[in-house]
Order: sequence, then structure tokens, then C-alpha cells
Amino acid sequence: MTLIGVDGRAVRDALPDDAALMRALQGLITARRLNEQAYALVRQGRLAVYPSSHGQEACQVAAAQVLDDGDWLFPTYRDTAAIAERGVDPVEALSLLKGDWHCGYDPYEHKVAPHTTPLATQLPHAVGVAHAARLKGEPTVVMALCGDGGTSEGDFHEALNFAAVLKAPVVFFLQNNEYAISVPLSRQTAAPSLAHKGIGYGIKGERVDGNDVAAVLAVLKDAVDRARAGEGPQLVEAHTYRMQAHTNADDATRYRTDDEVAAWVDRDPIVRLEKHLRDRDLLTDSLLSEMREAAEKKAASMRDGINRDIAPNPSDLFAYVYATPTTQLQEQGAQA
Amino acid sequence: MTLIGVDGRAVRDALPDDAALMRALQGLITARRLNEQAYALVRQGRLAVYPSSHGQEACQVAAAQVLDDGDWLFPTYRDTAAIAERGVDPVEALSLLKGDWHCGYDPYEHKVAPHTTPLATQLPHAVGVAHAARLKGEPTVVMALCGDGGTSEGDFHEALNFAAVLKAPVVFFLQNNEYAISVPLSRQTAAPSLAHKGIGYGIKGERVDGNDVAAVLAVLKDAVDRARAGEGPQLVEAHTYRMQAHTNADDATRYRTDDEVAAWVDRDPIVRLEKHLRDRDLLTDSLLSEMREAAEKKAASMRDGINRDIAPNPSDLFAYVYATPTTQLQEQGAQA
Amino acid sequence: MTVHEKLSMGQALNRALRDAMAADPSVVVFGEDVGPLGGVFRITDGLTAEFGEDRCFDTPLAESGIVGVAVGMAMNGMRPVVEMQFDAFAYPAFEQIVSHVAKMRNRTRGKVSLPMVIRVPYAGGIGGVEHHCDSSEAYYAHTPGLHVVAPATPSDAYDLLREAIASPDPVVFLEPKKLYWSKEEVELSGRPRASAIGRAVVRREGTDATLIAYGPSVPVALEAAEVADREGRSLQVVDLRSIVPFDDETVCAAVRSTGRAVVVAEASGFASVSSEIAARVTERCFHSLAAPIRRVTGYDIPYPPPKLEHIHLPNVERVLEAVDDLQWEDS
Amino acid sequence: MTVHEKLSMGQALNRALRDAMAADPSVVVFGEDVGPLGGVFRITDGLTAEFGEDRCFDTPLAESGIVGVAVGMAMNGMRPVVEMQFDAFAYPAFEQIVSHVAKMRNRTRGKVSLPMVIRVPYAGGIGGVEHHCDSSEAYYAHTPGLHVVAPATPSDAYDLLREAIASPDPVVFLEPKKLYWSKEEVELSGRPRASAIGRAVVRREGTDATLIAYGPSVPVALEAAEVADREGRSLQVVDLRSIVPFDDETVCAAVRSTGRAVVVAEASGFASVSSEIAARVTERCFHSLAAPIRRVTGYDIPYPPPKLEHIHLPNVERVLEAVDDLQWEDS
Ligand SMILES: Cc1ncc(C[n+]2csc(CCOP(=O)(O)OP(=O)(O)O)c2C)c(N)n1
Ligand SMILES: Cc1ncc(C[n+]2csc(CCOP(=O)(O)OP(=O)(O)O)c2C)c(N)n1
Ligand SMILES: [Mg+2]
Ligand SMILES: [Mg+2]
Repeated sequence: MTLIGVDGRAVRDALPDDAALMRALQGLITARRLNEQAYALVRQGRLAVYPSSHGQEACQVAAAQVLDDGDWLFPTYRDTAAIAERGVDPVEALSLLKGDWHCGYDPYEHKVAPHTTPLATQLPHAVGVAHAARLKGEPTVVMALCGDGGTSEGDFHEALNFAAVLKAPVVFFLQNNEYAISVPLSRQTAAPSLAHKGIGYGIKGERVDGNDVAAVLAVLKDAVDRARAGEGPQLVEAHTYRMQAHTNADDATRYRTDDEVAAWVDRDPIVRLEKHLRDRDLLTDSLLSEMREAAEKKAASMRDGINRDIAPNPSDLFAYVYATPTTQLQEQGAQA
Repeated sequence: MTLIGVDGRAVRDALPDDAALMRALQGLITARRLNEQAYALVRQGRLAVYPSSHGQEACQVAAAQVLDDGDWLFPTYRDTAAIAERGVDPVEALSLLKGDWHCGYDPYEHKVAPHTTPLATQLPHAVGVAHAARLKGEPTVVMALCGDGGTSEGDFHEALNFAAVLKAPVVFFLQNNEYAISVPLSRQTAAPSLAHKGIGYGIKGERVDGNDVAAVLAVLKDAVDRARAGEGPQLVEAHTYRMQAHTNADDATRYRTDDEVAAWVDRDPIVRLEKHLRDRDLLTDSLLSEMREAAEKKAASMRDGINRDIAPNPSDLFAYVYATPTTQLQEQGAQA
Repeated sequence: MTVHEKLSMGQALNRALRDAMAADPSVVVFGEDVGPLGGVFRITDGLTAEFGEDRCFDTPLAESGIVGVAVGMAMNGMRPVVEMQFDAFAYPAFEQIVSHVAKMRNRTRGKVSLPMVIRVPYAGGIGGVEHHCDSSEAYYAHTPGLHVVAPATPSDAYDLLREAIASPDPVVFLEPKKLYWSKEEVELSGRPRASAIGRAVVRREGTDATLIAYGPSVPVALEAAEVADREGRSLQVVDLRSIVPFDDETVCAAVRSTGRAVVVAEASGFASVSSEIAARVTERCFHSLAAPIRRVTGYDIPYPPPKLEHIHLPNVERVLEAVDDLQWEDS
Repeated sequence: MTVHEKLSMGQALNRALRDAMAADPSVVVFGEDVGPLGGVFRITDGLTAEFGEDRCFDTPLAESGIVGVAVGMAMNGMRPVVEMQFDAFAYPAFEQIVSHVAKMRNRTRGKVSLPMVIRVPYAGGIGGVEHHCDSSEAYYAHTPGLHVVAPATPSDAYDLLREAIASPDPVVFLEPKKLYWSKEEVELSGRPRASAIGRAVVRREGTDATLIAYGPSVPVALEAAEVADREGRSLQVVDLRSIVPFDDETVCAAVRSTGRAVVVAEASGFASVSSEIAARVTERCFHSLAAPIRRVTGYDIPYPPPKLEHIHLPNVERVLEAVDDLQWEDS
């Protein structure tokens, strides 16, 4: 589904309201800026690695913005922008990629699970959080992110099946960015679409233009509402594109052409929404520069935080393996 | 799909030809007799355990009979009758359940993989055999059996996805017997049917009355033909029922009623086909007793073979771990 | 109120689950066939009837899903106790166990703890077919972040399971299948008792050599000691109970007291828990040892078919042979 | 025709794959990103271009599927060489590896053999984030039916991989990531050379103590020996190359010659391959040992984040401290 076309025109009614669109634009601008900043930090050797969501910001922002405070977000390594949009300090969010610690934030503070690297393994966790909430009578919905490649893992299957049988309030949100590192979607699945993957579990699947933040917001909001209303898990596939290489360590020229990438420049989620809001006179130059400034401030604070570079504490290695370190770990820690 | 109703009347055209139906009846009678014999051997303490396919013989027989000599069968622990129908000596097939050795037959002799116990793990193997055959230009089709419970495992998902992407000539044949030990299908999946599970992989799914051997033969034959013709993997769900407990060690009264079981007695696959063939004057009393005798002979030979009870050779434990036993295993074997 | 009752290990485990569920509403039990059926070994018998379907329920047949869902539930305030139907059927959950269950606390510097128990009916000796008799403790014990325990008596089964459920750390709870039917007088206070996780116990005093065992091998060690006693040799028996954390103190004190030791374990010996015991005790007690520590373990072969398992499993004879081998003439 | 070429370990592995594929049409390579990309470490670089998509291909992203499909292909006449992208990403395939890859030959009394290789870029030292640096050898080494090898030099990498591909047994092939870029003159005959699987090699002679290492720890041991030499202590270095089968003969002869030994390995020490080495060498060489065998290993913690990995990894200092600890005054 598309709500706002690449030319910025609304192709259907039922757009999110103006405030939501403006909030989304702020989110997009910030997310893009953070992506760019992180990339720069990699080049400067301040981050070890960064899997960028450049081009996928509409998905990142919408996934966070449709949630209530009591809801949970389960991100992958690529979803730092969504984590930041949810409220986590980007510096803390980048701990993993900087190499300080695996998870640098308190998952309970903003109800954001740690970035998950082993593909699809976060999905059963998301189901568990949702099911526990249901048992406790809490109105929590869980937004579980996954890539196109991740859908091939057994854990994707098991999670969707458990969610459907348990009627767990989870929204499985697939960012289909056409590649799993170098492997194109056509080698990943022969299904007509990833949204079709819901059928075998009795889960409703929706497809949405992943570069149209209005559409992503609308479809995800609907999915969240339905999950919260007790209709069980929902599946949403957003079609988008990874504009940069998989990470800075990857060489995307080995598996895709510049032309292919260029075609997606025109579908940029930010340009599109800006056009739309300008056409409707909701966005002015001064509002836009305010937004950019806000993004700039976040980026600067992130840069400063990362550059501050406080050495991680070696004794942490031994302190958290168990609630109480074993005598062996105490000995090893003393020796290290 | 049903071809022959519970009353023995053909409900549609396009039945398998008369010879095929007679062959199927012989298969059913033999399979039932082997199931009964194996159960008796358990009671006599000659077999450690036996997961019976009593009630599911139409699936067992059809799965074997639709295959060519060059095709492969991948069975689960419940599919001893299918293994026997494919030509494996039942005594060798029961080695696992007697406790002599894990696999008592040569899988290459009749192209039957070892009985697989870890659920759904045989399915990727089936895909691999099929894909290798395709690479070698051989016309092999692989029949991969799986239960309703097994569909929940990650390996089910991965196997179907690989098969679809590789266009591997595999027929995934699901015997939905309504239970995975004590767990009813409704707690296993919320999908409208197991056949729907193909959609998410781009695989055609069919449902068939699993107690109507004519229908199972027709649907599986069609699936095998399509797989062989290069149309890629096929999925068939047969709806049937496990008439006995999961194994002799199980107490089915804890999770299902006698009434439920009784309702399935009327749908017995053998009674139905017998009626049909008698109505069409293809089956006479003397033909039937010939068939029963043949089955009796097989059962007797199986019983004798099992009762012969040749002690397995302890040195086998060390001989086959590697192609050449390591020095450590030689030492351990000498010591044991 | 403390009562004493003669219980099998299976019954003791069932009682521990019931008492834990009654004491703490956040304890939930799930897995394959644990509901109305009560589990294939009946360890969860009656729990659904007593506590309802929300507290004890059957899941789809998918072990990675079971463990993964338990991780999420533990993240959200529950104390899941999940059952893997048999040892080898926990392998599909291996990634969840190693990459998440074991690492979540460490990953989040203690912010997220996973108070969950993974129950695994394990090891052999019951004539089970392939994949139903694996001794898989080494896989878990080698993975930092997991507690790994294995009771050898009904009393310990009760206490260890109560303690495991109450623990803030994830526990892989290995239940020796062949001991499910072994009986003993069990003291039931309804409350968790003194800590057994991390504490080995000397099951029998002895002066000539120390047998170190855990789980299904403890009765074998005790029987060997009994037989040795009749032959005039006094063997001490240590029951680890807890593989991780490991009780170096108790084990080393025992070995130093006799100067000789044999480790008895069902698992294949190579790169196993028994290797670890031999290595660490030697490191710590080298100058007290009159002989190298011997290991009596399963061979380095896949678990045998039922008719041959007796060859693989440590038995009294093999234990006593190993004891004989401890170079008595050297001392 | 034999040529010599200076190759990195990564290049040597790539060459081994190419030579094996050229020599035997049944060798097929597949996994995640091994096709046009050539693998994230470029070990399969150029294979699809040279041999076509049927011989080297990308698969869906599912490790259990990859290994399971390889099992089937091996059953049907192929010699699959599959890549697990990183060590921890082989865990989803654990059930396939333990319950099938390791057991198929034994299950069928030799009727079905699985000539397949599971390549695992493994271990740390490259600043990789969580799940990208696990030393997982113990899981495989403890599982009977697998061969487990780990090269430490480009030459061995070439030879071991050729031999692994030619082997009738499944081989878990552990490639120390941090050594991918280490270079050496490699002799390339185009043919598999003399057997290295099952054979340890003495990399450096020495008389005071023996360092036993494999894979990524071999250079650490050699460097330690170098430093010790300057300090007047002569250390012998044994490179196992093959963890299973284990070369007791070479290792024990070495240890007996010095009477002291230190095992060096990156993996966490508890219930590990290093435990096994310490235990089995002690069992066999007890009366030649002047001191207990020491282990210098990763700590019993999850692999650290990049900025802290140097604390976890065995280094020259820790090795030499362990050597110092070998109670010289006792001898
Ligand atoms: C279980 C597992 N296998 C392999 C990997 C290595 N890996 C990291 S990202 C990636 C591709 C993922 O593709 P996709 O799911 O489409 O997400 P994207 O990177 O496009 O956001 C792979 C193979 C992993 N992280 N986990
Ligand atoms: C991976 C795995 N988990 C659990 C089991 C234990 N188990 C054996 S059979 C069974 C039920 C299987 O049900 P289904 O697939 O419907 O086949 P059926 O027995 O009905 O033929 C279970 C849970 C197993 N064999 N493998
Ligand atoms: Mg992708
Ligand atoms: Mg079933």
C-alpha cells in the first residue's frame, strides 16, 4: 500500500493526521542524520562497524512512533535509528557497534530489547514478552523487526506459529530491503511476497510501500491496534531498499549495480514527505530548518558521546555472567 | 479430496485404474497386518516400542506405491509400513524399534532413508538428495514424510524454503493424524489447514482424505509427476487419524475420548476400499483370502525374524563411528 | 509444616513444580505434552488441572520456539520452567540457549536477568532408542552463563528444582531418566531449602580413593564403593549435584584426603565434564595425588542401541578396574 | 607440477577449494553469500565464476537447512563443502550436526557415509561484535563421529582442507579468523598431500616445557617460546592441527620429553578441549610430569566486546606466567 506517491501527492485518503506527519518528518530527518553521523564515525575509526538503515528510515521511524509507552520494540543490528526514535540515547545504542559493551542501554527503560544479531532469534522473545503481558492482563503490544533474509530462519517460523497459537499481541514487521548481504530476495524465497508467509500460520499479512512513511505509519498503526484488541499477531512487509552496503565492511558493487541503487534515490522517504508537506503548506523553510537543527543537535551529542570514549571496565567481564559471580569467576577476574 | 466415500461409492471420476486399486488393497491389508503383528511383538516384549500407523495405512501404502525405483522415501519413526511397502524387509526395518541397531537396512538398497526420530530433520536431507539428483540430471523424486506436529519445527520451514528456491523435486507428504502425541492440531497451528503452509514458500498445497487410498494415490501421483516434470516441490496434506496410542508407552485416554476414536472406525481405509471393489465385482472372497494369506506370510516371516533374536555385535559400536576407527576407538573397543 | 514422604524422583520433581507454582504465581510451565498428558514421564502431571491452562500449557512442537518464548516471558516478569522432551530434542534450541539464555544477563550488564529453568530428561540406561539417551551436559557446562545441575536422589531433585526455579540465573536442569523411578524418604517443608546449587556432597566416606560422580552415575559409584568395601577397599563417593557452579572446595578436599580419584560419568569422555574434573582437580591437587585421575565414562561413540547400551555405560566392574589401576604399588 | 607461492591463509583456503572442485566434479560449495560475493571473508572468491552456479551457490539464510541439505547431497553422491558465516551462526545447525552429520555412518553401520565439510570461520581477535568470535570447538570435539581440525598456517590450511574434502568422514573445519591474513610460502602440488588430519606437529623444539596449542593459539605459543628463549628458557611448541582424531603419540612424546606442559587455547576453559588435553596427557604421562599441566584459556565468560577482548585472549604474558608456575623448584 502507498499513501503518498514518489511525487509527494496523496494517492489515497486516510492519511495520518498533520501532526503525525510532521512528527514523522522530524523522525525521518533525525534518523537520516544519525545514519550519516554513524557512518562518518566508522570512517573516523570511532565505531567498529555500522549497519546503516539509510533509505529505510520510514520503516525505522514508523516502527517506533506507532508504539505506546508500555509497548516493546525488538530490533535487529540494523535498527539503531528505530531504537533512537523510541527514546534510547544513541550513544548507548551504539555501544555494541563501538565495541564497548554488547548492549549499552537498559532494555527496561524504554522497553527496547537489545539489538539482536543472530537472525530471527529475537522473534520468539518478542512472542514471549507479548504472551507474558497477556497473562498479566497488560495491554502491551510488541513490535518485532526482521529482515527479508531473516524470514528464512527456523526461528521465524517457530515464532510466528507460537504467536498465532497463543494469540500473542505481536506485530512482525519485515523490512524487505531486497538483500540479505549479497543475496537477493529471489534466492531467499519463491513466495509471491513475504506477507504471504503469514497464511501458513493463520496470520493476516499486509504489504506496504516502505519508503512512504505515511503508509507505513497507517499500516503499522492498524496492525498494532488489532494486536492490542486481541486479534492476535499481525504481519507487515514493507518494501524498501538498503541504500548503502550491508555494513562498511561490505562491498556492494560485487552483487548489485549502481543503476539499481540509483533508481531508489527517487523514492527517498524524506524527499517524498517533504514535498507532500510543502505542497500542503504544512512545511515551511523555517520549520524545516528547526527540524534539521534538532537532528543536528542529536547527531552532535551522539558524536560527542562516542568521541568521549570512556574505556569499558574489564571487571565488568566477570561481574554479570551470573547474578552472583562463582568462586571460579572471582578467581579469574582477580587474575585478569 | 475424496474419491471413494466411506460407503465405498466413488464420489468422483478419475479413480486409479483397477490394477492400481487391487495393488493398493493388497498393500493396505499387508500394512495393517504388519501393524498388528508389531503391536503383538511389543506386548510379548520382542520389540521395545512401536509407533503404529494403524488407521493411516492408506497414506503409508500410497506414499510407497507412487514412487519409481529410482525415487527416494524419507520416513519417520511411524512409517515402518511405508518402508516395508517400498520393499525393505520388515525385520530389518524394525531393528531400531527392537533395539538391535539404529538402522537395520541398507538405505541404498531400496532408496529408503533411515527412520528419522528428531522431528522434521529428515526434510532438509530429502531436499539435498533431490537437489543432488537434479544436478546429476537424474529423474529422481523424493517423497518426504512428516507429521502434523513436525510442521512446527524450524527444519520444516527451512526445508520447504530451500526446496522451493532450488526447485527441488520433493513431495512433502504430511500425515495429519490430528495429534502430536497428546497435542491436538488446534494447539499446533492456527492455520486453516496444513496445506496452506505451502503458500509462504510458493509451493502448491493439496489436501486429501487420508483414509481414502484411491484419493491419496491420485493426489500423490500427480504431485510426484509434477515434481518430476520440473515444477518444483509439492505439498500434500492427508487428513487421517492415529487409531492407537502414540506408542505402546503412551496413554491416549488422557487426552482423547473413546467416542472420538470410535468415529474414525467407520472411516477405516481398508473397509472402504474392500466395499468399493466388491461393489464393482473386482474383489471376490477368494482374491481377498489370497491377499490375506500373502499378508499373513509377511507377518509370519517378520515374527520369525524378530523372534530369531540374534544378539547384536558389540564391536559394531566402535567400527562405524568413522571410516577408519581412530586409535582411541580401537583402544576403547578392545577394552569394552 | 514439614512432612516426610516416600517419593520417587519423578514424584519429587512433580512436587517441586507444584510447590513452586503455588508459592509464586509468576512460575509457568510449558513444553510439549506437559499439559493434560502430564509429560511423557508425568513430571508435570496434574499441573494444568490444578493451576489452569495459563500456568501449565502445551506448546507447538518446536524447541527453539519453546526456549525463545521462555526467554521473552522471563524478560517480562515470569519464571518459565520449560521441558525438553528428551536430551537430543533440546538441540534445536541450542542457538537460543547458547546465544541468548546464557548471555542475556551479561549482555545487558545485569539489567535483564532470565530466571528460567530448562528441564531435560537426560542420559541413558532405560533402553531408549537413538536420540533418547544423550548425555548432553558438556554442551551446557562449557557455555558460560548457565547453571547446570543434575540430581541423583529424590530429595536433591526436589531441593535443586525449587532452588533452580527461585534462582535469578537460568538453570539447565538435567534429570537422569533412569532414576525417575528411584525412591527415597523426602523431607517436604513446602519451602526451598538450603542451597544445593554449587555444592557437592560426600555421599559416602572412604579413605583409599575418591569416586567423583553426578546424576545417573552416583548410584553406580555408590554400588562400586559397596562392592569394594566387601573386598577390603574403602572408597569415598562425592556427588557433584551441581556441575556449574563447580564445588572445587568439597571435591578437592575429598581427593586430597585419599590421594586417588576416579571420575564416573555416562557421557562420552572426550572434551567432557569428566575431562574438566580430572584436569581441574589435578591442577589443584597434583602433589597430593599418588596416581593420575582415571575416568570411567561412556566411550567416544554415539549412544548405542538398547541391546548394547550396557557396554557403553559405566558399571561397577569398570569403576573397580579403574580403581585397581590407580597404581597402588607406587604409594 | 609443484609450485611455491606466498599466500595468506584465506588465499590458501580459496586455492584448496578451487583445486578440489577442479579435481572432483562432485565437490559443491554453498552457504550464505558464498556465490558472487565470495563469502564475507572471500574464501569462496571466484568459485561461482569459475565453476558455475551449480557448483558454488548462495542459499537461503538458514544454517540448519544448509547443513541438512548438505547431508542429503552427501547421501546422494556429492561432496558438499558448506560455510557457516561465523562460529555462533553454526548453532542453528547444531541438531543437524550432532544428530545426523555425526551419526549417519554409525547409524547405518557404514552403509551411508557423509563426505562433507562444514567450514566455520572461528574464534576471536578481530574486534568482532557479539556472536562473531566464539570458539566453539568443544561442542564439536565432544560429539563422536565428527572430525574437527583447525589449521594454524596457510600450508596446513591448504592441506587440511584438501584432505577434509577428500575424507569419507564429515569434518568440522575451523578457520581461525584472525589468521586469515597471515602469510606464508605454500607448496602447491594441486594434489592432496600427506595426511595432516590426526597428526600433530612439533612446531618448535625445546627442552624445558611443552606448549600445546591449535589454531589461533599456535602463533601465541610460538611467540611465547621466542620470548622465553630470550629469557633463557627453552619451550617446545606442539600444534595439534587435528583435535579429533587426537594425536596422543606426538603430544605425549613431546610432554614426556620436557616433563612440563601448558595448554593454550582461546575457548573458555571449563569442559573444553583444553580440559581434555590436560586430562588425557596427565593420564598417560603422570609419572613423567614434574608439575600439573596448566591451562591458559579464555575465561569462563561470554566472548567480550571488542574493546575488552585482549583481556580474555591468551597472550604471551599469560603463557609465560603459566610456564613460571610449573614449580621449577620441585624438579
Ligand atoms: C543466524 C545468523 N546467520 C548468519 C548471520 C550473518 N548475517 C548477518 S546480517 C545477514 C543478512 C541479513 O539479511 P536481512 O535479514 O535481509 O537483513 P538486512 O541486513 O538486510 O537488514 C547475515 C547473513 C547472522 N547474523 N545470524
Ligand atoms: C525434535 C523432536 N522433538 C520432540 C520429539 C519427541 N516426539 C516424538 S514423536 C512426537 C510427536 C510427533 O507428532 P507428529 O509430527 O504429528 O507425528 P505422529 O507421531 O503423529 O506421527 C514428539 C513430540 C522428537 N522426536 N523430536
Ligand atoms: Mg535484507
Ligand atoms: Mg500427528
